[in-house]
Amino acid sequence: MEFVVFAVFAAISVTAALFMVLQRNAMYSALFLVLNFFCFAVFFILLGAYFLAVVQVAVYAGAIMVLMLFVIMLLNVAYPEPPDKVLGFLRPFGVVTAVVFAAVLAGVGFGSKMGENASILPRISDPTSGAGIILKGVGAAEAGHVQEVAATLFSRYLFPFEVTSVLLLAAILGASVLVRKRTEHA
Amino acid sequence: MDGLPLLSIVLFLPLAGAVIALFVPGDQPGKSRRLALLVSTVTFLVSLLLWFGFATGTAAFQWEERVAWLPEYGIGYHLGIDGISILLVLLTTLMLPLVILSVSTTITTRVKEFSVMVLLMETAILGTLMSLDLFLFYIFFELMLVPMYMLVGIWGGERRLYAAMKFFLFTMAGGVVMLVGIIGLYLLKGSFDYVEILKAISAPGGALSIEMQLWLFAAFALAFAIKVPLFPFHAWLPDAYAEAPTGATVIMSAVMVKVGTYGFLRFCIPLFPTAAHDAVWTVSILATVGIVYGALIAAMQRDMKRVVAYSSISHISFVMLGLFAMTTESLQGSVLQMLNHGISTGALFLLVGFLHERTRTRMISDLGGIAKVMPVFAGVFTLVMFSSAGLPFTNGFVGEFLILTGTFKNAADGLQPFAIIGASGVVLSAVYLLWMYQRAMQGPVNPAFSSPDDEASNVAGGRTGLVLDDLTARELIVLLPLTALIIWIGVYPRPFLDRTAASVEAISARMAVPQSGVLASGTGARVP
Amino acid sequence: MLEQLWLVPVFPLLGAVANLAFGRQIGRTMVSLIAIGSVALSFLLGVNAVLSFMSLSAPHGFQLRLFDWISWGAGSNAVHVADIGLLLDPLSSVMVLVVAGIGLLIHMYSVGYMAEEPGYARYFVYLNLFTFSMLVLVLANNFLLMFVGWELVGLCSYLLIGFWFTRPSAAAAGKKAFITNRVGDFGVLIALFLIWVNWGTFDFFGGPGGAATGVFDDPGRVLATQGVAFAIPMLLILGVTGKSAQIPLFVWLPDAMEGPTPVSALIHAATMVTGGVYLVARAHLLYDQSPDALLTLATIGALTAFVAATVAVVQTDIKRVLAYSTVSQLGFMVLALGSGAYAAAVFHLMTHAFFKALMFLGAGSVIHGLHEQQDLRRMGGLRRYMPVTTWTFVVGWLAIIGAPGLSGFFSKDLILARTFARGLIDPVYLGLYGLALLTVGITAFYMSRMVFLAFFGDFRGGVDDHGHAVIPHESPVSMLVPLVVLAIGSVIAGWIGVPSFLTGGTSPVSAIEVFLAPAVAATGVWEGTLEHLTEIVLTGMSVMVALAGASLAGLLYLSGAVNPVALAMVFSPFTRLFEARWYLDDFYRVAIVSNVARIASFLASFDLAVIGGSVTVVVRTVRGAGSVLRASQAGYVRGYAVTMLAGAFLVLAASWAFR
Amino acid sequence: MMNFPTTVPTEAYLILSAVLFGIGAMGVMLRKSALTMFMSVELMLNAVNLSFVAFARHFGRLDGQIIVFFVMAVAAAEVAVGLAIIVDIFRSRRSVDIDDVNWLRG
Repeated sequence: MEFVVFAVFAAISVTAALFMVLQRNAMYSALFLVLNFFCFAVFFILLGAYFLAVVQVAVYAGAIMVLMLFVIMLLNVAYPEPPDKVLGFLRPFGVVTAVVFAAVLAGVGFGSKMGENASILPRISDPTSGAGIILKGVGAAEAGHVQEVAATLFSRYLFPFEVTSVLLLAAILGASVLVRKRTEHA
Repeated sequence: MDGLPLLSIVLFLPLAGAVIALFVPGDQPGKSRRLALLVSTVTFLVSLLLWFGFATGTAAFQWEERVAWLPEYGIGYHLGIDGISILLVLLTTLMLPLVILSVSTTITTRVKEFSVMVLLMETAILGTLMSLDLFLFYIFFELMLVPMYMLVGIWGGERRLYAAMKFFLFTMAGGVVMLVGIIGLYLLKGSFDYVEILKAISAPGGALSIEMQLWLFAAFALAFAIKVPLFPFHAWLPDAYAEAPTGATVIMSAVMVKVGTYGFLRFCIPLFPTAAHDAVWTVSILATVGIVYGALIAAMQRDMKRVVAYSSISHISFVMLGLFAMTTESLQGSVLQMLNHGISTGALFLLVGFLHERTRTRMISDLGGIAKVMPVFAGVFTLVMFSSAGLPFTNGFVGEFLILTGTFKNAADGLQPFAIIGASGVVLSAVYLLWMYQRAMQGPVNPAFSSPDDEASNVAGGRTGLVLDDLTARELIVLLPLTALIIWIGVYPRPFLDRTAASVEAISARMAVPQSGVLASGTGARVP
Repeated sequence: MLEQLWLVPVFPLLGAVANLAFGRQIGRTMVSLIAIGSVALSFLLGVNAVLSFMSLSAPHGFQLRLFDWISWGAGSNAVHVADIGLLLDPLSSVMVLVVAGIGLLIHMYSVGYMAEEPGYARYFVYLNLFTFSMLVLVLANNFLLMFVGWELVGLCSYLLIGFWFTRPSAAAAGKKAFITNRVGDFGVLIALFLIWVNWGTFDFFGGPGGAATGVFDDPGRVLATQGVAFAIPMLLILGVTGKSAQIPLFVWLPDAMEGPTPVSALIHAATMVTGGVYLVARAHLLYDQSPDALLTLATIGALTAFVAATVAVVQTDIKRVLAYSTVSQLGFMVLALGSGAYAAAVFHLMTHAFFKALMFLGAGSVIHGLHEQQDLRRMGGLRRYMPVTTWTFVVGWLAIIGAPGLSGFFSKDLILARTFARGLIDPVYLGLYGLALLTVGITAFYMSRMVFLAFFGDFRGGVDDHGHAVIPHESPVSMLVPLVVLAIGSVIAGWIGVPSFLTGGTSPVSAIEVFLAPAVAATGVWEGTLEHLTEIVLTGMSVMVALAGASLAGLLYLSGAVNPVALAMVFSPFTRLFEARWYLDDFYRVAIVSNVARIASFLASFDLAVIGGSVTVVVRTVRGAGSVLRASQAGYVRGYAVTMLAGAFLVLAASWAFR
Repeated sequence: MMNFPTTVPTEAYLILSAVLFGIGAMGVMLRKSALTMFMSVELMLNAVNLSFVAFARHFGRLDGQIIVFFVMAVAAAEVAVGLAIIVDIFRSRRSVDIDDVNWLRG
């Protein structure tokens, strides 16, 4: 069952991604991207990250994409792009590079044989060593619950969490400074 | 008082001041200038606690502060001062308020930024002097570049960008090589902590191999030699000194280059004793060449500021000569001479700046008879000039005499010829300074200038050309501490020498130069 | 009262500081009072201290340590490089009295001489500072402090020569004096290094609070290394030739006459230039170790005396005659030192201080009375206009040429006798004696020439350069009193050194030598004494020679029996040599100054081209490489994206391949 | 009927992630519109997120999921500032064509 869901949504997401990239109209691209984000939410559920799935929908598909659409409409640039004059050679080169790169990444995934013993990443040999938050013996399905995530986020990752708030504050300030109406001395 | 982290307070007060100065509106230059002056003065007053509380007779670090910072790499926030750094810390905290006070009529654009940069510079310099962690030291060492680059590049003379870039690239190049050395040392000894490394090296069997010492010594020495600057690494100096605004020149010459000599004494010599000893001849030759070379070129300059710039090369080379002679006398002299050089060269640059402000020229040939027009200025100039020429009862004599005596004493390394050639530098310094004085300050008064008193007096024609006022009260306040120190150190250097003695003796004992000709037991007195 | 010795140098210093701080506000009277008062107090305390010292039983010296100077550490770790301390012994007693005494008179004289001068306060600051420095020089209890005084008097000399610094010649002369002296000081500095290395102290004598053993407590220490025993005295000689204006460094002293005349009298005749003589006398225990150094010294002295005297013959500026005469007389002192007759040198130093100061002040009075006229050819017959000046000057003249009974007679004869006595052991000294005797004759000649030209005959300077009439006038009383005092001194100062063959005493040496003996008696074995008969013959000879010289001058310049111009033509190669000052200045200019300048300007262009140029090369290289690479920075974001991705791909591929 | 595995192996997620990442990268390189490039970058970020979560399950640890939170925060900040920049550029150039923005040319 899980595999079937995965396969279906994988196909949808790849297709949506391709449409997004190949679409010349920014508005359509944005809509395909939203579709893609929903697929990601499904994958997160499959992977047991329930809370993340919710956040994915709320933040990405909700907040971020709304912001994007808003800007697209504000600028009213939903017209088709003109053909590439300056960097025409990039088109084939970009496609090839991206495909090869994806292939290499995928190759890494295949070659890793993670089902047996991890060769790329070290496996935690002793769960009780305390090097991180280890799930308590139960199945991975419980790992995505809000309680567990919160416990981790507010203990081990408290400092980065706080720093993130500073980052967001800086982003708010930066954005408002940038889009501010230019005053007369500018 | 013991509980207070005094060093951190002194170190970060200027930085705090710089941050506050950022919030002063840019259209209120007076406010940011007063703020900078206030902060730096308070810093100086606090640092006086260090001076009075300093325990003599011990080579240990005092007011040590140690906080783990990145413990997994052996990096700590480790501060402390000893006899080697105490004088320079005080020199820095003294010079900065004087500089800020001195520039109030010359720096009139972007005053706020200037104040911020000067305060930042103070923290950076103090940081290098107080750091006992190599990583921390390196951060402050490179941090010095930023404000100085700005000071030269924004407020400098016509070719300021060229000079600033040259200065930056030179010092940066040295600094990066030093970073390699620091990391190399960390890989060998597993810590960035100076005290820990020193302990590890001093332990039996802990000494570094001679090849390793030579490489690391070279890495450190290059950075410091550029900073000093030791001949032939001085190419950045004349341009930077000449193009920088007076305030920045004073900071550079009086304080910043001392980080170079300090670095030699703090790091190069104790950490790599064998390599340092192997380098004695090399450094002595370069220092001696620098003494004579700088003096001769100074005599050929037409710009007063360049005369002082080259003389500064000559004088700082004395310090290098003394450091590498490694006898107690020469080291004492060098440590004291670092202070003296700061006072005398700083005062000379200030005076040249004051003159330039009035005459709008620094060309010696455009001056003449200034002593007639500005008698007080000429008096102070004479005193500072003779201090720079090493006249007895001024600070320069005590330092240079100790350096040369100590160098001469090191017969084991055959350094007597260097002491003798170095002594000829004392003659040469009189030559170029007096020659400059004769042409600029003496002789008939250049008709382009006149004194404000001329109208009252019976000088033919009354006032002509530029009216040159004598030193103002503000300028006298700037110069007074320096002239007072010139005399004080010249007549009673004991408080200074006492504070440095224990640390210096620890180093000379570590280097263990065989001291020749030490007085044997006495045979009795003759005088009743 | 000996404990108050430190006040002797301190009072002039306080005077200088007070006048420096307030001199421009308090008016000339107060300035003069402070300046003269401080030196007067210093002199009185000095007299008092010397009297107290002499009343001590069997005194060698009195040492007063004031405070630590260059020293550090405490307890067993203490290092005393040098401390500030004073030493009063017979030698410094004489010097203190000369310095403070003559100094006092010249301060008084200056009040009148400098009355019209705008820089009045500045002048007295310098003069007081000089008195302080000279007292430090002669009272120091260690080499380093003595060197301090040694350098500080050089500084004051610089300041005072260049007192009228707007005159380019004065500014240049001051600089020349200082730099020439610095060359000499270079030697002293190296000698100090050697002393420190060998003795580990600079103290002259050991004592409580200082080093246990002073340098002079153990002068034989250097004998272990023969080179050092020779090197230290020779290096000190370099300093002596600078400070005391001997060959080869005497060139600065004649130029130093650019300074105000009282300065020439005090610094460049009576006191500072005798610093070198004092130095050797003080360090004579080191000289006693090295006969070679002594012989060098004697040769320098005799040659200087002769050369300077010959140059003085052709000078037309009254001050320059006196300047060369000073160099010549200093040569006599140095000759005495070189002969081991240190007491004779100090004795001559003292008498010379009186009569040369007298003559300089007299010359100053003449110049003052003639409105700054210094040319002998425009003087003449001044005795009718300025009688006091004339007759005091005549006393000085008689003293210097060695008229029997006056001070110069005794001191000069003592030097000649001692040199001769030394010659009985080392024949080279006989040659030096002959040269000195010849110089006595030349001295008598040029001194008489000057006196005859200036004070006798007819007045030749009726009109000055600007066409104004010049009527010579006598100077004010404040200038005449010092002249009279010094004239009296020039007569009687020699009486403390009357040789025993005249007093009929049994001692082979004179009173002054007895007094100075604890400080300066030679410790060598070769100080010869002479039979009374020999001394009488020698004295007679020198009187005859002097008389001959004076008579020749009389024939040339007083009676006009021989035309001096014609005589000069006859001896033209010599007169040209003398007028060119033996080409020494030219030699320095061509051989040293211009070469140093050439090297310096070469180095300056080297610095610009090579040191600066190497930087330019590096910069050019970097810039060239940059211009190649900048082509890749087209500014297209997508281009950068491709490059990034390709780079990431390469890294991945590489890690895959080299896994 | 084919024999499907009951659970999806981690490798599958990684491959999917790689493919999506590649598509995103392609978009960055192909599209001239700054807005579409921006969206492609978002896609790449999400692809990476996916592999983080997959690893989190694979190793039975939460750290991977936590990282995703931070990535999201960064993405949000990036979008805010980036869009502001785009708006700013549009104001001055009346265009969002990325090739017009080449002032940083060396």
